[in-house]
Amino acid sequence: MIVIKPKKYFEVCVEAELTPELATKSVEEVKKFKIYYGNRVVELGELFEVEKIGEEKKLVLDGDFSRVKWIGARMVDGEILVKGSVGANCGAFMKGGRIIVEGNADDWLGIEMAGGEIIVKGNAGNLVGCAYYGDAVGMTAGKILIEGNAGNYIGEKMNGGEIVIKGNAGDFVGTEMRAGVIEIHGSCGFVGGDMRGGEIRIKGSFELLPTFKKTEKGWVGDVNVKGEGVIKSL
Amino acid sequence: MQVVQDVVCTFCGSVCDDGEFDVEKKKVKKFCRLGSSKFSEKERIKAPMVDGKEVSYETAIEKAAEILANAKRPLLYGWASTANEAIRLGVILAEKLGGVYDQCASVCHAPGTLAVIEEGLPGATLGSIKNRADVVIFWGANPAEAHPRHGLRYSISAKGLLVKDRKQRKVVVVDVRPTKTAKMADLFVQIKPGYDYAVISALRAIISGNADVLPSEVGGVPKEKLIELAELMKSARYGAILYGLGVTQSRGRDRNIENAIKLIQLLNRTNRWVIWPMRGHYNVVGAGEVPAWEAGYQYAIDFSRGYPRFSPAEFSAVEVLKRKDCDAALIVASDPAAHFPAVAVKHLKQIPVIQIDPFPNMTTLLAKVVIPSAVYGIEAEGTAYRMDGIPLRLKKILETNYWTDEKILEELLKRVEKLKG
Amino acid sequence: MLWIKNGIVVDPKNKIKAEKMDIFVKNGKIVSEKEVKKEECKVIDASGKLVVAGGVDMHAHIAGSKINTGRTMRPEEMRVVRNIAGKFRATVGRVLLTAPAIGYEYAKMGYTTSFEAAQPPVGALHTHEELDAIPMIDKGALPVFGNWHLVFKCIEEKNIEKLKALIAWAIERTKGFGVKVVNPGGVEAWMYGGNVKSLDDQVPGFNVTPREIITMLIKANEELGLPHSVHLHCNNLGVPGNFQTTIESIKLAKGFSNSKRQVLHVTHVQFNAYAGSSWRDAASGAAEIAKVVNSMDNVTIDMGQPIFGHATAMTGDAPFQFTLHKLTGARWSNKDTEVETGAGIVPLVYLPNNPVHALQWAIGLELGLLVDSNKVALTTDYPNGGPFTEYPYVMAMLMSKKMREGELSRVNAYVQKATGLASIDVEKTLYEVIHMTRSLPARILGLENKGHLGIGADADIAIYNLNPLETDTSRDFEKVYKAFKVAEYTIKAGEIISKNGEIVNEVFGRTFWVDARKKADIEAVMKDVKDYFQYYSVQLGNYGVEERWIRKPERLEVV
Amino acid sequence: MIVVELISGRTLDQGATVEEKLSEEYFRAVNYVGLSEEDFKSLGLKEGDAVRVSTDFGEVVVFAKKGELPKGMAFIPMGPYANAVIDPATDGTGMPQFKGVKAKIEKTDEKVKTVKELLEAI
Repeated sequence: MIVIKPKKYFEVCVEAELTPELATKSVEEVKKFKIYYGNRVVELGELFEVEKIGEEKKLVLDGDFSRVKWIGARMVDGEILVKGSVGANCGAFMKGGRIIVEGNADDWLGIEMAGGEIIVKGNAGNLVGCAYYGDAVGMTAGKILIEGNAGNYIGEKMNGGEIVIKGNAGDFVGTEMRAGVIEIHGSCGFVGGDMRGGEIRIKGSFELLPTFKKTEKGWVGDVNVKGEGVIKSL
Repeated sequence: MQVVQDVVCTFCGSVCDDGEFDVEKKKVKKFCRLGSSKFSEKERIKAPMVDGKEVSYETAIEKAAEILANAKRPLLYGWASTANEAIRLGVILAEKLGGVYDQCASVCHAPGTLAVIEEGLPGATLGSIKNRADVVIFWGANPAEAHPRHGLRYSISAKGLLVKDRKQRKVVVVDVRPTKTAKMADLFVQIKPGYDYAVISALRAIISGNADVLPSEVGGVPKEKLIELAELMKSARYGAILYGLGVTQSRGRDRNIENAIKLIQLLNRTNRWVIWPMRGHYNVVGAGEVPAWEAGYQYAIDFSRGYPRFSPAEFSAVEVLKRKDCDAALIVASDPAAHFPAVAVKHLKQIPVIQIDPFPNMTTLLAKVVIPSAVYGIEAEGTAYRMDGIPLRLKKILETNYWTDEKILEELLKRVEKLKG
Repeated sequence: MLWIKNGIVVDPKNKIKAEKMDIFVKNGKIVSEKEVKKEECKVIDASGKLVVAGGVDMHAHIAGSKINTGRTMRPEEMRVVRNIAGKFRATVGRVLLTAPAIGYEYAKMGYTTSFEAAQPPVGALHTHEELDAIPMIDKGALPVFGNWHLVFKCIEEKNIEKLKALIAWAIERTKGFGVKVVNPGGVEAWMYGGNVKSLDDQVPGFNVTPREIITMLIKANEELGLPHSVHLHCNNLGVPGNFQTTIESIKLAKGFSNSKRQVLHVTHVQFNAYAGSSWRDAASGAAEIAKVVNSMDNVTIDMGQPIFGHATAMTGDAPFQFTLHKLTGARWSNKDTEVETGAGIVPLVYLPNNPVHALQWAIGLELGLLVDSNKVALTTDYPNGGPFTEYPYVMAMLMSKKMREGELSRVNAYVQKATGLASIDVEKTLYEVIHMTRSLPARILGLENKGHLGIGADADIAIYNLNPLETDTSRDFEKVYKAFKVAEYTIKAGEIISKNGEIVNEVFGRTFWVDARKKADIEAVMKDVKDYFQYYSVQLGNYGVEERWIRKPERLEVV
Repeated sequence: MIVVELISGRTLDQGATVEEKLSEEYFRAVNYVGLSEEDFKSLGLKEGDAVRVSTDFGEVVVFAKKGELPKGMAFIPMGPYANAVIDPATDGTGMPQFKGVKAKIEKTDEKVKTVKELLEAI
């Protein structure tokens, strides 16, 4: 297990594609890992303290990582525990393993996630599990659990997997969704625009678009795309 | 008396190019109130300044270069009111600096660009619209206040090849309030703020034969009225939706436009329809086109890794400032201190700011380095793209001692290259 | 001064078939040995290496509102990083490239000239701004004429003098190079939601037909004596059965002649070479087209070869682009442009397993193989058929049946029954392929100093790690492909700009434009032009591009 | 006090003075909130009175004006006064929500700040 602690407040955001892979390396190697501090490429050891405890394939990010982006991007296995908040693009394109964020997560959590698990104990930002700019498909597998609230545009173009939000979500949930499940225990805004398939379950209030048909399965649509998506209450 | 003909206006995105400028009286004819104000004399930044003290251009540029070259992530913002030649240098400067390039569209029509990424842009030039469009819908757009001559030259009462006059054209306004433009319309559809997306979805359903699923009212509009609008759309030989900030700056933003583009795609199966944004600044299109060919993206471009990356969620100026993710800023031909939300301005106050602009504005008040520049279209020549992408050459009609943005940026780039090695 | 020593030169224009010889360069031109002081020359040892003229791409969409809208619409294309900023520019792009990337990638491949194949006249300044932003290569642009109301009017009146005046006026105003015609009449029909389906359909609103448009533009073009011929994108592009229209269009060249070049160039013919009545029974019409082209001495074509993988369809053929959008459901951009033209853009991916895509791929190759090498230039119609960076793949395929057999085995078997590709034994020689990529496109465009290494030619030179005397291009296709993919040296106007795939020197080339004003009475059309400007949204006085706004203009005057 | 849906946007006056931001004309062009006649009356306002506009994101004092607006909607011209109270969240798009924010409006005796004072207060 590798424990990484920020040494200071970062003047601009840091980009660090930290994955549990680092836990297989020595402290010295980890300290040399290249990260981006604005327009400078620096060694991880310059900005963070590094400690190794045992051989478990686990990364503990101890402190405020809200200004550190791309944590867990493309990870395939192992575990990352963030003991604070985390910056944008956390868990982007991840295929396996688990990320636990004890604080909040910024925008673009779990971009096009294809496997594994993300748990956020606080709130998440916008664009959770969505397709990145210009891509056709969002999240395809895996699970994202947000214990607090989430922002707008959750699960756009989702084609599999599961997003569970214990609190409220923002507007435009599951737009152009094709498959998978989104569960919202609180309330949210518009749901399921141009939804083709999949299921959205909501406990609280939400705004239904005019293009869904009431059936015994729930609300089915979006008729504009001859969709078979289902929206129902939890 | 010397009169310059075919003067090109450098105020709004309509970029009218039929002005007449009297060089002696320094007065422009034919232009609207906005264009006339553009060409009238007004207070200028007198000289380059560093920390409020007047200095030479060279000194100010040297100081600016130092600040930028030392920054970890400089933000280079503005660009919608300058010429392409300057913008190109700005993009290259951002690349050399490993900074962020963003432009005014990000608080204006950039959600439209996000929609283009999703669905494309089935559009037309303004000349096609004036010649052919027998139905014109202004959606969340109020040209009577923002583009005063648009209606006359291109849309409402423009005389065209197939549509000869106002009588042959149906004009519709969809808005949340009865704007000045709404008063000129044949049909005004007032919708509840934040319900553009739902209304567009409903129109798509009606046009594709699914009206039966709709409730009796959508977004504050009775179903009958929506059917009336849909029928009007289906009756057009050539229709145009011209959308404004009413959709890009409100709930749904890019998703509203994406939905409208899907509506246009659908309509084209039976009629001809086009959609186009009512772009604001005279060269906001150039501020996106130039970086697109130089770096692949229109705005919100980060060069910190030595190559361009696009992410409005992270690299748009407002997000960069809100996240305190820049440590210096170069502001060219823009006034973010006046036009950004307070929380973004707050960070701008905390970092060194360099401003290049002809006129003093709120950003001048917080800038460390201020570099005055010539006004394109009056004191400087260059290229700009009208709201529909039509390129026009801006004229120099008056002499000036002010440097052009192009010259300032060229010098700045040279010095930055030297400092960066 | 440069001295390229001991290279094996292939120079089809000068009938040099793999000869060991030296090439000398001075002031950006190829010169004879006696004109240089050898001791002052920079020497490049090209022993055992292939030395040829820089490649000439005669039809690509590299600049202007179309490709730029394509970039905007497809940020996912831009995530492929090609060069990190440093001494040279950062470049990105998968198939759609940024302007600096276009220049760098051509240079790396040994190409030194490329022409933008469709410029909307009213958008000319934008096209030129982008051309100016492309480093490394020489360039030019072809304004489009086939759907312009002013053109229709001249043709309706059967007034050839007016038409000549209009062309001369328009190519001067747009700083264009020649006469491009895209789906003549069809784009105007699209303004009403339609298209034209045959050469004899009437264009809505005008008493003209595609046949008349093409014929009269050829006549005007020839009477003006422009360097390049009419450059035609045929009607019915992308429609099964369209090969008949293509053949009919090609035959319109009969009765015209030009001692220097063709009188009609038909472009990206692959997209117009389909037999059958729908995509279910579509088949190749390449053999029939090849027969007709080979039988005529005044027509040339280019391939429009699809490359498997990503592409972006972008043409002035707006109705076709909408059809493509309906077919694929992909993003769609459209631009109806004043009373001049239109355009559309749709992303595409060519998949080997898809029967239609495989068919298109095979037809492109059939055209390249069956048409006389003196009449078919190599293109992908970038980015419609895919990247220009895969020209080496097409070159190698044309030269190796063995390579084709390997490729055929991995594409949809539909190709076997719908095309004759498998049974074509033709293997083009290296000499022929060099011709198809250099001297022929230069001749087609009418660029006398391009595409060859004779005395007086522009010193645009590519040196490849391939010894033609020792290479069996049929068997060693992998080696051939690799060699052409990355030039050892690319020399532009006498300067080494790229070495083994590394950019070593950033230069900016010239933009060629044609001035034919002396060959026409411009005033003959100006009254009509002024009348028509009421239907424009810009002033006549603000229309067009001045030479001084262009970085390095090169005027070719027709006298 | 009333609760309204607040929007911001361009006006001719704002446009015509936008290159003279430190002038009295610009100040006058952007320092007000337009209200429906009904809302205007319900607050007991007369032209020239100042109101405090407050949202979840800030507050600002501006002059009140009767405008052609539906009841329950308020309009501040785009500019620094509007930007003191609009929603800065971009929801990942880069675009703050300049239009469509819940706002409270109440009459006040406080002075309307100049643009300079407004900037200083940020």
